[in-house]
Amino acid sequence: MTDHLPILLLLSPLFGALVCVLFGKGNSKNAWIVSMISLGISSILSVFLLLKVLSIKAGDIRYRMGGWDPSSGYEVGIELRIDILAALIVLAVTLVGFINTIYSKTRVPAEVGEKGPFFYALIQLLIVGLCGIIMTNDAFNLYVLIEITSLTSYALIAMGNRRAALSSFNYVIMGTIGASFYLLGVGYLYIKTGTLNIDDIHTYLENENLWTSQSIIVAFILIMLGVWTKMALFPLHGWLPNAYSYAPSMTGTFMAPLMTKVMVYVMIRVMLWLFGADFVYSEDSVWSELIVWMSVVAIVAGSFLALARNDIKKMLTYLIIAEVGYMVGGAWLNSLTGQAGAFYHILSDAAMTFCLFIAASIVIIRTGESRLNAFDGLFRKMPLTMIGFTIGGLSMIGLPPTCGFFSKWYLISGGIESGHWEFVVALLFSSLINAVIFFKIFERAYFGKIKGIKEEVSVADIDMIPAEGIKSVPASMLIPLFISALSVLILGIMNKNLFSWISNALKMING
Amino acid sequence: MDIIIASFLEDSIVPKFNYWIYVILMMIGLYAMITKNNLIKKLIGMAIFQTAIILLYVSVGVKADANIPIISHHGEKDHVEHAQNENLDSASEASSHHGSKKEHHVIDKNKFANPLPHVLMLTAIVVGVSTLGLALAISQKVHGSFGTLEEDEILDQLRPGGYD
Amino acid sequence: MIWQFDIIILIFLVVTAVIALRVKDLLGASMVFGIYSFLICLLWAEMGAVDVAFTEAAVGAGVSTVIMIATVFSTTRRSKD
Amino acid sequence: MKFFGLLSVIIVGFLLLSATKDFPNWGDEDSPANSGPVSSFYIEKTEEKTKVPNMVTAVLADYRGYDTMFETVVIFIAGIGIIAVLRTYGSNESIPKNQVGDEGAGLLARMTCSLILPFIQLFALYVVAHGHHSPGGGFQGGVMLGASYILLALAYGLARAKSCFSEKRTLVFAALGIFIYVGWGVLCLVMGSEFLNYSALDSILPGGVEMARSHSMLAVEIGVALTVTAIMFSMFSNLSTKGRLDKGL
Repeated sequence: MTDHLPILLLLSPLFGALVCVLFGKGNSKNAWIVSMISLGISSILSVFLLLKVLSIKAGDIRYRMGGWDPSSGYEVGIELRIDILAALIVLAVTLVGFINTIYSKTRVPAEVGEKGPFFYALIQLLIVGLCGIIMTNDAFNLYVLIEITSLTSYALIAMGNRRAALSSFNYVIMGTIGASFYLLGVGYLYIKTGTLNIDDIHTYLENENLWTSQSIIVAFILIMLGVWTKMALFPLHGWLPNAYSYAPSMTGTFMAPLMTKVMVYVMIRVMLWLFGADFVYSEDSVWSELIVWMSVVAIVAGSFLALARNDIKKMLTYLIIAEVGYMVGGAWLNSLTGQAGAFYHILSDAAMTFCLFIAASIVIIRTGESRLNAFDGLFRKMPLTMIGFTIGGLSMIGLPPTCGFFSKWYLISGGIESGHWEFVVALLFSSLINAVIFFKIFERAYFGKIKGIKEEVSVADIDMIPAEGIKSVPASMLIPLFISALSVLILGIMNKNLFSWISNALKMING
Repeated sequence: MDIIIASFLEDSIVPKFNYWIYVILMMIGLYAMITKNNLIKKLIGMAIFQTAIILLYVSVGVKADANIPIISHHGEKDHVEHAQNENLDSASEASSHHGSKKEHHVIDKNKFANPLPHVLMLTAIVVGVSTLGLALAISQKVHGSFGTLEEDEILDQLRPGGYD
Repeated sequence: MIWQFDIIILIFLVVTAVIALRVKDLLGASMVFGIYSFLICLLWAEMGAVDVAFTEAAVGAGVSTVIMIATVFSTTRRSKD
Repeated sequence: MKFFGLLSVIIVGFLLLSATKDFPNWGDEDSPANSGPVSSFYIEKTEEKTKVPNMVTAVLADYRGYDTMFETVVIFIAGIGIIAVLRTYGSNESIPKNQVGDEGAGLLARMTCSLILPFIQLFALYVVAHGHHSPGGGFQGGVMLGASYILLALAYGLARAKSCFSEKRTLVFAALGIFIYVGWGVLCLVMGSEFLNYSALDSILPGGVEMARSHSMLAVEIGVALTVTAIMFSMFSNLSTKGRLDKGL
């Protein structure tokens, strides 16, 4: 049965979603139990998958759907391919989904009411889509799965207030442009190679030596544009801040840590598996230089925009945009340390963004205030929440025991190795700005006075859920916060192991 | 002169004409998605954009003198034709055809259009209509809370209190 | 496969696409979009993609147009561009 | 914005056109896509391996069945997403009996509709069942079946159509369709081979490995058709009433 782990992992949330729709009956409680069970099973299976991948020396597990063997060397069916990198991200996705489900227990009845079962069904289908994206080895299947994640996230975001619906509409437009560019790129590759399997496309391009063909270069640009739109790299980031900050809180906490990171993983996969390191880092092309500079711009711009925001969630979303710049830059550094750092940063960024978003959501819900003055004096009133927030914030700044420090360390050493000093400077600069942002908040939280009433009511506030008052936070919110804070620390402590796994896997791909 | 124009048509426009039009349709759709003010118009642009991509894929699968990708099952005609062909070159290639006689007929891959792009585009059409339906639902929700489908009017409504 | 036919439909496609985006009445735009879908369905039948043509006729020209018109009826017909 | 949009569109257009030079001609038989091993395999081996003459159906439901499963899931997501976004559970859920006749079209439309509806539905079922031999299959048949209910709603009013196909029933059918599809794949798992490997079912289906594949494709297409029918109708009924499901167009 262990051969079928990858597909069982996907089927569990899929069946869970069907059960939620069929037997939910407007009752969020039943749907919550169902999704806890299905995502729990999925998380356990992904742990086993990781153990299995670590135990085999060959590098990756392949699983042929429908049992179709290749014909004259080319895959005719769809194939899954899981290596250590994929297994790690699958584990992160299912765990974040599971923990976020715990968090959503009290929030779903409060924010979406009778539509709770549909919410849980959509969340589980989103996890199916994300896990599928990570595991598939077929370029067109990847498109279908990208559309699954996009459609679920449009619906999940639009379940919020009226601003959420508007930002969801913008997300539909941008997301469709991104996915369509990806599809166009795959089409160009198909025209030139006649196959859709990622490994086969790479082999064909290698054999026919099509690297200088105009179509392949355009296909590469199109796929990159599509993936960048989906991950909100700086000039294409327009949809992200509003979508994530106006969405229902349990949607934001789920999507902010995962969506952009999975797309970064797709980018790394397209770079290294589909096109290959020789093409993307080739000496006579400008890709590497150009894109590292783009990521530098993204880091600096994201940090500045975050500094300028007064809204907690908006600020965090702009920090995500800066972090996307880190990962894209690291992946394009043309050094193994940089790639490994980018990959490590996917995991650590997922953990710390999750932690910060949960803490911020708790603060906003409890104080009814979405601006930074919500934090005034909170260390006295909500110490547990603030401890979680502090750990997340320290990791964002990059202080030693947390994972943020180690992933940044590898990124910086990758930058030094490959001589991209501008990237190193941008990283350090961004860390400085993060320190300014977070120490400003910590200062407010220590020394600020607690506000009595709000002085002005704006349009956005009318849409907000009324404050529930600063009182004891339910365990269903604190436990996820602590697990995520703990995972920030664990990922930091395990950095030696993680780094060696990641760099071994990357060495195998790079050949 | 007519001959020159005709030969120009046949040599450089006609062979790539589908690809030219696909690019034009894609540009129309993309332009509408980016610049149109009305939400429904944006969605029409999106649908045109998606059909342009489908046009690219389907054009890839066309073969000059191919049929639809369905093997005619009760095709007595095919069978007879095939038998005649076999008679014609039976002297030279009788042995090579021997193995395939057990089947109905030998399948010449140039006689059928490439089925793979068709399959992919069935999926893409379905994804397109799903996106369109969901986007229409979202635009109805926007209309329900703002009372208009024009983007600039919506932004005007948000400006006094919105801070971003 | 008949390139003359192909070219005629393609030119009509571009024309209908532009009209669908220029018409100020949203109901009219939806109808023209339905015509566009039918034309593209013809084009696919001509290119030998019968299954795609069938799906486009049912989904693109049928259901897409209907749900678009349903939206126009339950929101507004007016459009500024 | 207009200028920026135009600029980016022109840049993308030139990028795409620049690659067009490189393409094989339209209708070229020897282009990599048309003569490559993958497409040749589909054309030459499909009938031998699956006994299905329509290659598109075979590729859709068997070789790339995993894709099609997710395609059905996409439809399902669209359906429940529209309900999640738009549906309002208001008080005017049920309209009084005397108002039922008010909506819908006039007499002539109703008579025509009642005459052609049975044929549309029959043809839709034929399209689903005959997808192996002629153009068509689960999607096309499902959309037509859904469209027949949409026609019913247009002619006789949404209340009449809802009495045939209530909201609860649409959700059950939609979930059931995916359940059939995924369940069929799981059955293959249980029989000891890969997910969606229909050849594992030859011990419980008549006619050998090839016919097992062929029959399984039919089962899978029926699942697709159920989901598509239900979601198409649900999409229309929610969009035409702004999610109140009270009174149609």
